[in-house]
Amino acid sequence: MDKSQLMFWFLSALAVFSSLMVITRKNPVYSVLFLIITFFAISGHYVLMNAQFLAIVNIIVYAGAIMVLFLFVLMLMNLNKESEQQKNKYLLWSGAIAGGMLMVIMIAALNTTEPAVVNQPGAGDIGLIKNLGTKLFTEYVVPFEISSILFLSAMVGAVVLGKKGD
Amino acid sequence: MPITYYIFLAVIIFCIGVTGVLTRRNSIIVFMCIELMLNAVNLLLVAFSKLHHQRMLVLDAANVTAGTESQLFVFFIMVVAAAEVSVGLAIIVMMYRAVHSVDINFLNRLKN
Amino acid sequence: MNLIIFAGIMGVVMMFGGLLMKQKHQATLLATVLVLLLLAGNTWEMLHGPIFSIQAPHMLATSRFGLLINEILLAAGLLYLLVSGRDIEKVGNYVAEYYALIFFIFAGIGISTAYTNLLMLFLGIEIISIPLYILTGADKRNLKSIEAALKYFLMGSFSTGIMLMGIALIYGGTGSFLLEKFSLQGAPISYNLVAGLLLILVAMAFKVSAAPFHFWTPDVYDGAPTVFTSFMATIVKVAGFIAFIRLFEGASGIIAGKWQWVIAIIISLTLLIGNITAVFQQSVKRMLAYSSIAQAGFMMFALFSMNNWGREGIVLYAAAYCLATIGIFAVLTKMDDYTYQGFNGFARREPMLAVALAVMVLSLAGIPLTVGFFSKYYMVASAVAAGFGGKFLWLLVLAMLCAAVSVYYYFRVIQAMYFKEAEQPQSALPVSAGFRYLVAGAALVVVLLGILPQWLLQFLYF
Amino acid sequence: MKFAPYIPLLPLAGFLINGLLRNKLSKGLVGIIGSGAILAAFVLSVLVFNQTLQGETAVLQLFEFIKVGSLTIPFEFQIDQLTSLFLLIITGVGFLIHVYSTAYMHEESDSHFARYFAYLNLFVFSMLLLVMGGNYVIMFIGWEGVGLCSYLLIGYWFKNTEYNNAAKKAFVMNRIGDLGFLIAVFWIISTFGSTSFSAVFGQLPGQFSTAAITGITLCLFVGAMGKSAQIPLYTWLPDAMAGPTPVSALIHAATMVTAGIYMIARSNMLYVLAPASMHVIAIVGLATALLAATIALKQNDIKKVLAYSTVSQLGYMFLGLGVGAFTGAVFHVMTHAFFKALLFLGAGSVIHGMHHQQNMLHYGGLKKWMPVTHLTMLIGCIAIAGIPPFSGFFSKDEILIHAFAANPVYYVLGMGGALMTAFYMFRLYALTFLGEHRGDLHHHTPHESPKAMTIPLVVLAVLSIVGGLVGIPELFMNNGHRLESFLTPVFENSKQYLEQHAHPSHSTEWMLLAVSVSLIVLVILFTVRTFAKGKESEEATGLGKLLQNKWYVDELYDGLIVKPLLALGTVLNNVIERSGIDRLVNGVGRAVQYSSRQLRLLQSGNVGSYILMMVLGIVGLILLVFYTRL
Amino acid sequence: MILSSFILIPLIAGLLAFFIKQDQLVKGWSLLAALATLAAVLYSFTMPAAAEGLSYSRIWLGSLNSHFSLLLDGPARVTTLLTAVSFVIIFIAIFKNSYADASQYFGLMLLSMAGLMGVFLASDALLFYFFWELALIPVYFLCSKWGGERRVPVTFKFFIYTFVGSVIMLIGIIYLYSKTPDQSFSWASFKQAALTAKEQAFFFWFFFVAFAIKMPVFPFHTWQPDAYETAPVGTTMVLSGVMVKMGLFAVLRWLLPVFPQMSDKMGGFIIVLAIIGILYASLIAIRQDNIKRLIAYSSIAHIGLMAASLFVKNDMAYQGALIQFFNHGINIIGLWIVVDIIERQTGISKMSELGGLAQQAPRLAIMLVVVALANIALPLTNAFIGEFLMFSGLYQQNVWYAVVAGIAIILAAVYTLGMIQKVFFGQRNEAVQVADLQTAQWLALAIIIVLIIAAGVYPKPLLELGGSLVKTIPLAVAP
Repeated sequence: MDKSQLMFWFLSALAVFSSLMVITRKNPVYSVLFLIITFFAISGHYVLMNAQFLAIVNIIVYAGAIMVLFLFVLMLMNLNKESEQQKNKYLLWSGAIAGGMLMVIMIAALNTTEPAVVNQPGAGDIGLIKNLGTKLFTEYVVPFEISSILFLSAMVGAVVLGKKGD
Repeated sequence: MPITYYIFLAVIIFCIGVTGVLTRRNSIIVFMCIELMLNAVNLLLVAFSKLHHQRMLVLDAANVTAGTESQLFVFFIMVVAAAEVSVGLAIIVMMYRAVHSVDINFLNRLKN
Repeated sequence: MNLIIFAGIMGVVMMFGGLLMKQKHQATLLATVLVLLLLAGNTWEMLHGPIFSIQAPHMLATSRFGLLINEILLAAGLLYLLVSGRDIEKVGNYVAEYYALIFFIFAGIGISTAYTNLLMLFLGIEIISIPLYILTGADKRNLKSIEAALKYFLMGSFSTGIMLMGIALIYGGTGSFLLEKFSLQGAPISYNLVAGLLLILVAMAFKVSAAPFHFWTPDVYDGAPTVFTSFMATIVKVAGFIAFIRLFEGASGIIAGKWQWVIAIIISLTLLIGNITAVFQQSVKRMLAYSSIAQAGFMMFALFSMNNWGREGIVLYAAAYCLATIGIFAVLTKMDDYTYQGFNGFARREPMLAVALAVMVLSLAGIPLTVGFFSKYYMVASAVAAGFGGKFLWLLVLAMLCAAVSVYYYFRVIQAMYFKEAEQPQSALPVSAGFRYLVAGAALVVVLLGILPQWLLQFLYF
Repeated sequence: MKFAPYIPLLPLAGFLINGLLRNKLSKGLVGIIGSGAILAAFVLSVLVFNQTLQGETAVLQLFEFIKVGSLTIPFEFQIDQLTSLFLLIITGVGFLIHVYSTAYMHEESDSHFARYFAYLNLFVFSMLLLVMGGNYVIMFIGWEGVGLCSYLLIGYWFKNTEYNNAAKKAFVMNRIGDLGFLIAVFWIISTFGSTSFSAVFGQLPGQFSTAAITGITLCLFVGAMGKSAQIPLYTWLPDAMAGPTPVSALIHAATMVTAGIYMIARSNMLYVLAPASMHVIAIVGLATALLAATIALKQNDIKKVLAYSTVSQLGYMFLGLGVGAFTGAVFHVMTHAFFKALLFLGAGSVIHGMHHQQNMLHYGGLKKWMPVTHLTMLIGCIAIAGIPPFSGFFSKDEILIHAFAANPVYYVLGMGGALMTAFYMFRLYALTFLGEHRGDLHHHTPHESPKAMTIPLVVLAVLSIVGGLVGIPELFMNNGHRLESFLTPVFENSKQYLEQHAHPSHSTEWMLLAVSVSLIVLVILFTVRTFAKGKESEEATGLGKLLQNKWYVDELYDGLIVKPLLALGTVLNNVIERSGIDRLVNGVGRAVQYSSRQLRLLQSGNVGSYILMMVLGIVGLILLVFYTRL
Repeated sequence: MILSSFILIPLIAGLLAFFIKQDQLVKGWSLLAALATLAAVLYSFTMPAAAEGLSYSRIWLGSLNSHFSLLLDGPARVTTLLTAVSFVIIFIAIFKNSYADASQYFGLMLLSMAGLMGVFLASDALLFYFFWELALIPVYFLCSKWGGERRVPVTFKFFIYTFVGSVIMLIGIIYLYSKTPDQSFSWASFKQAALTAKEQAFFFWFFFVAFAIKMPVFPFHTWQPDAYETAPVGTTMVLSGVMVKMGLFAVLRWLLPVFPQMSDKMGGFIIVLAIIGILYASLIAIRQDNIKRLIAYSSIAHIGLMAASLFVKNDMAYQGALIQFFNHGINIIGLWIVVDIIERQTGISKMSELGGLAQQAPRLAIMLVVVALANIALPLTNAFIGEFLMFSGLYQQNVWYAVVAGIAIILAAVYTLGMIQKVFFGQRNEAVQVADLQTAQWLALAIIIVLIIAAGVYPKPLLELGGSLVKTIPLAVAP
């Protein structure tokens, strides 16, 4: 087992563990923190697969901006105490079982006998900013422009919803 | 690493996210679980990107950009996620302002 | 395709217009004019080709079908603004912003009817969804509105997650996001692709509120401000269907013989749940929510049979369903009481509107001489023409029986209007004569198309 | 012959005039129109009779009535000897009864009086159609028409619910018979392809299966049972006495009830080819004759006695038909028409004189107040009892002799019936006219009826005496039986197929005659002696009670048929219809509403459970696509 | 063009009627329209017809290959005549009745007339379906708005029941369409639809159920007594006199020729069902106290006989049924007129509460008696011809059909005479006051009685109108 394989297993274990912690922690703040760890683990995977751009963006946008926003909102609402009491155990268990079932089924469905293509780390440099950028601003310029509409509407939404009183 | 490992990993994280959505009542955490699902997808897309890149290289050595599109897709997912988060959090804040709770089952006037 | 650009621009125009205009109805006026322009632009494109040509072959492609649907949806949008503009003004203070959001949604619709790439589908759906989350929560004083927005947002995001998983798996199977790549029949079928298609099917089923992914619909439609429910339930929903159909136009063969079974099960569940649950409802608004589920069941036939009949049917369905539902919602928003009792004695109160409403309700129920009949007719005919009349006869029978059940709850409106008297005499609705004529005009169109549906369908072929 | 179609049209015109103008015409005018129409018809009938007497017959096709595919049913009249004889009886007796009615019904108000005459004329019209019809369908029109008129006339006093019930009963029982008739017609159509008498009989004997012919004849006989009040469909006739007495005389004694005999005599060609049917007819006729006679023994209502007597006499006629004595049966129809009409009209006169008292126990000694009625009634009684040379003797004798030839048992039983007839008729006579008056003389004094009533009585009495002379048997006089030779063209074709019985020798005949006549005379003497004293109590015991209650047949029918049918109706209505089918239909609706109430619970308002459903849906779909074979 | 006028006259007149605000005017207008239609119908009978009858065709929905095509063949002649005559009589009979919103009432009546005419004429399946529903919708409004007690739920049940039937039929129409050689809805193509035995078996029932509900045949009849009881009387006349013929007519035009083998195979079963229904309804009718329900059940029995006859498929039964279409319509309208007069004046429809009306209203009583006698098919009334031929036809098919169904003749006498007796005869109920006939009603009843007698005495013209079976269903007769 070489280094990269070792890294893969480590990062995978970390990601799974921390995401499990995200959904099991009672205190939302812990959940946020574990989620950030998950993101880091996933970014690690990106790096392993030579997708540096995404690794960076993931950390900056997700772990940095978005998660901080979450944390901020949580703090603002003073929800760090465990305020959640799951009254309906039945729903809790059925939820867990359903999620597990989905997992089993999807894994079973996707467990192909296709010849295993080894995903060699480091091979290819498509994940580099240059390559991605070129493609983004040539072929993908239409969606890129269109996503501005998305942001405009999100902005309008923040105004409409967030502004106090009317 | 075989691609199936990545698939399994992504599916596991995805399903953990789903389970979180199903079991948690704090809307912020539910939302976070959805983000977890998106990240699982992102991971899968990047893995497929590499897979596809290598496959295409075998067929056509000149096609060095094969697989870029899914990484760009991840980029767009992040863009959308950001937009979604701003709107989603605005909704959650709005709800908190109104009822001082973020419990998804707290407001339950609409049913049947 | 120009629709996307124009709608985006007009959304921005509205946003800035909002800063300049002090009076709410000015915003409405502006929005109406802008929709009219959109409609004119789309008509031009349909008749003479695009004004701007966007070269993005891997992203968007116009089709006559998509343009016709755009045309219908824009016309419906115009009608919507004309009859419901006043009510939008009453929702809150950000009238211009609401209109801007509506224009953004139209941009999303433009994408949904023209995409050729899963990325564009994803963006289109999101551009439609995010403004809708906002519009749903627009009535901030109303807890129902907030609840609906939260539910809609959480479930919508969840379905986005599912959809993305599906897209990812499809990519894993085909190595491309292009529709044509996985549409090719006979391509090696990978399990990733099949699973991905299923997940994306689920996400789309969610958007068009097909069972068992419909649960958001009644709550959100009920909770959202009624004017926006009207918009969501009609124009947006039809756009969702078009996206759905485009997605699977060539893909149905991939799941081979099982595709029909998957859709048939979804259709039957949708029809049963939508129709049967609607029977119990006491609120007309909520009934319409369930009815929209039920109608979705019928529209799914286009996916079931995947042939030209289905496409023609969906065109008619778009027209029938939008006209009727917008009309009913327009009247409903003027009422104080959304229950059936609220309509008691309506025929005395508003004879002309009552006739128009009756026609619309008949259309929804699929009674001949209304376009609603032909829309249902084409749906069933598509299944038969596709050769599923024998094996899936049970589905056709079920659909028709459900149509009969739907008569039950639709006709309760007619019964209330015509055969029951209000407890205390009520004055006429506070609406203008223009409103009455508009609704009546819409009803007239419903009847005219019910006699000559070809008038609309010919645009698919000329 | 050309004018034959006018015979039924005249009464029809009378019906229309009296019916439509019933509020405008005076009673006198109504009577004149009503009776005049019948008189005119009678005159025409006599002309027709004259022509047939010379052997002239005709089939007159008026217009095409029904034409479907290969089947054509014209509206046609067949005039032959049998028809013309019946025409005479119907119009002749009918006319007398019309005249009689003008007086009898004089108490009615103008419009009801006109209604009465309209009905009577309509009846005569229907009866004429029946006997003139040239095919079974036209005959059936008359057949049902007379049933209708009978219904209308029995329920003439429509305020009385009991009368209405009697009318309804008559109609329904007739309908049962009519169904048999109809089926026979269908059978004839499918067998012969035509309903015209000439076409049907012309094809006989042909290659037709005996089973078919027997079936047809039996079905026709079912029709005759209803119309001519034979077992088991006889119970309506006594109840039909609810109608005005002249109606009873005309319809329920002289004419309508003999339609069955006419029809069978008309169809003689069919019947002779179905010996089994003949036997059935003979047995049913005989049984009816005896049963009705026994019941008549203990009846106290004067009209009821006559009614049962009529049933009994009709039984004789069927006996005659059954043993092949077609002429005898027709002969008896004729004589019976005379004396039974006479008896009914006489009874009507008595009832009229007694102010609508019908119970004989309240009569007695009427002969001093009502001499004409008394005398004519006596003649009628003698005629029916069968004392020579009164008419009843000849006709009944002819039937009985034929019965003897067929089977001596028939004769013995028939003779027993004849003795009973003598008994109950003279019981009636004695209780009514002899002895002391048992009624309340202070309130009403019996009185003789007006001329319009007595003259028809006298005419009928004369006919009852001399009517038999047209059929004097060979025993007394060679070629005396004018009637038989007159009717020969009608019956001659069938004669060869008739079961041949050795005709009894003259000496046997003489002996039988002597025995029967002397027995009858004995019975009469005994009866008159007994009942002249008015020895009859209201309450009877033992067998008498059984007889008084008509063997409880009505009750039996009520319990066996009517009540179960009504109960079945109730069960169907309440159980099958309401709780069964309709409940099922409504149940579908209710099931939808119920499932609506249950299904809405899925919509719990809880995002978690919504998403749970979605996840389950995804799981289900994946399972469906990946792990099932479809 | 003359054929279109059958539909267009009432349609246009009906639409215009909504705008006539004066009650008397709208009544006169409707009567005029009905008379004009009758004139058109009668005129069409004088026109020389091709072997199959008059026809008219114009393209309607090109892409569906559906035509606005009409065909006036034998059965259609009878039914259109019935429709025209019935509406004339109905409009006369209800001329004096007052209705709230008379313009709407009469407008809807005319619309339903247009629908009925369309059903009887359409020789294109889609067009047929359109008219099938068009006839129903106005009736729904008529019954729900102007009906009696519990009108809304009862009418609703009726509506949904028939609607279920018709949507099932719609599936059949669509399916058959896909199997026609030229992808067309025309009657001619439908007759050539290539169906396997299994498909025939399925879709035969799809069509039959729709027709059976409309007729209605046991056990699909339970909507009918309620509907007749609650519907406003003018509409009840339409329902019972004309509308039930839709189902019967449709069997003749759309079921027998299109599914010849199946209708041969299933004919026996349907006949038995119909005969069960005849006896069943008759027995129930005997136990009814409500005069309207009695007539309703009596109608079920009569319709059952006609339904059975249609499946016998011999000339006698066919012509008997056809002539009975007309006769039954006329007769039952007559009955309803009388019932209406009584109910309007006394408010009573229970026979046990009535009685002795003949003393107060002798003319009415006579009219009722005549109509009632026609109802029990007394000879020389119109119904006799029809029933005679039908029973005769049934007999040719199977002796027992005629014998068992014949029991209904007896039962019909029982309940009809019972009705006459309870309502008109017996002791007069002093509390109940009925005036004798008014002119309009008198006129309507007089027309009916003239028709009853005329058709009973000289049925030939009416019989000839229907033509022979061979012309209508040639395929069915061919081996």
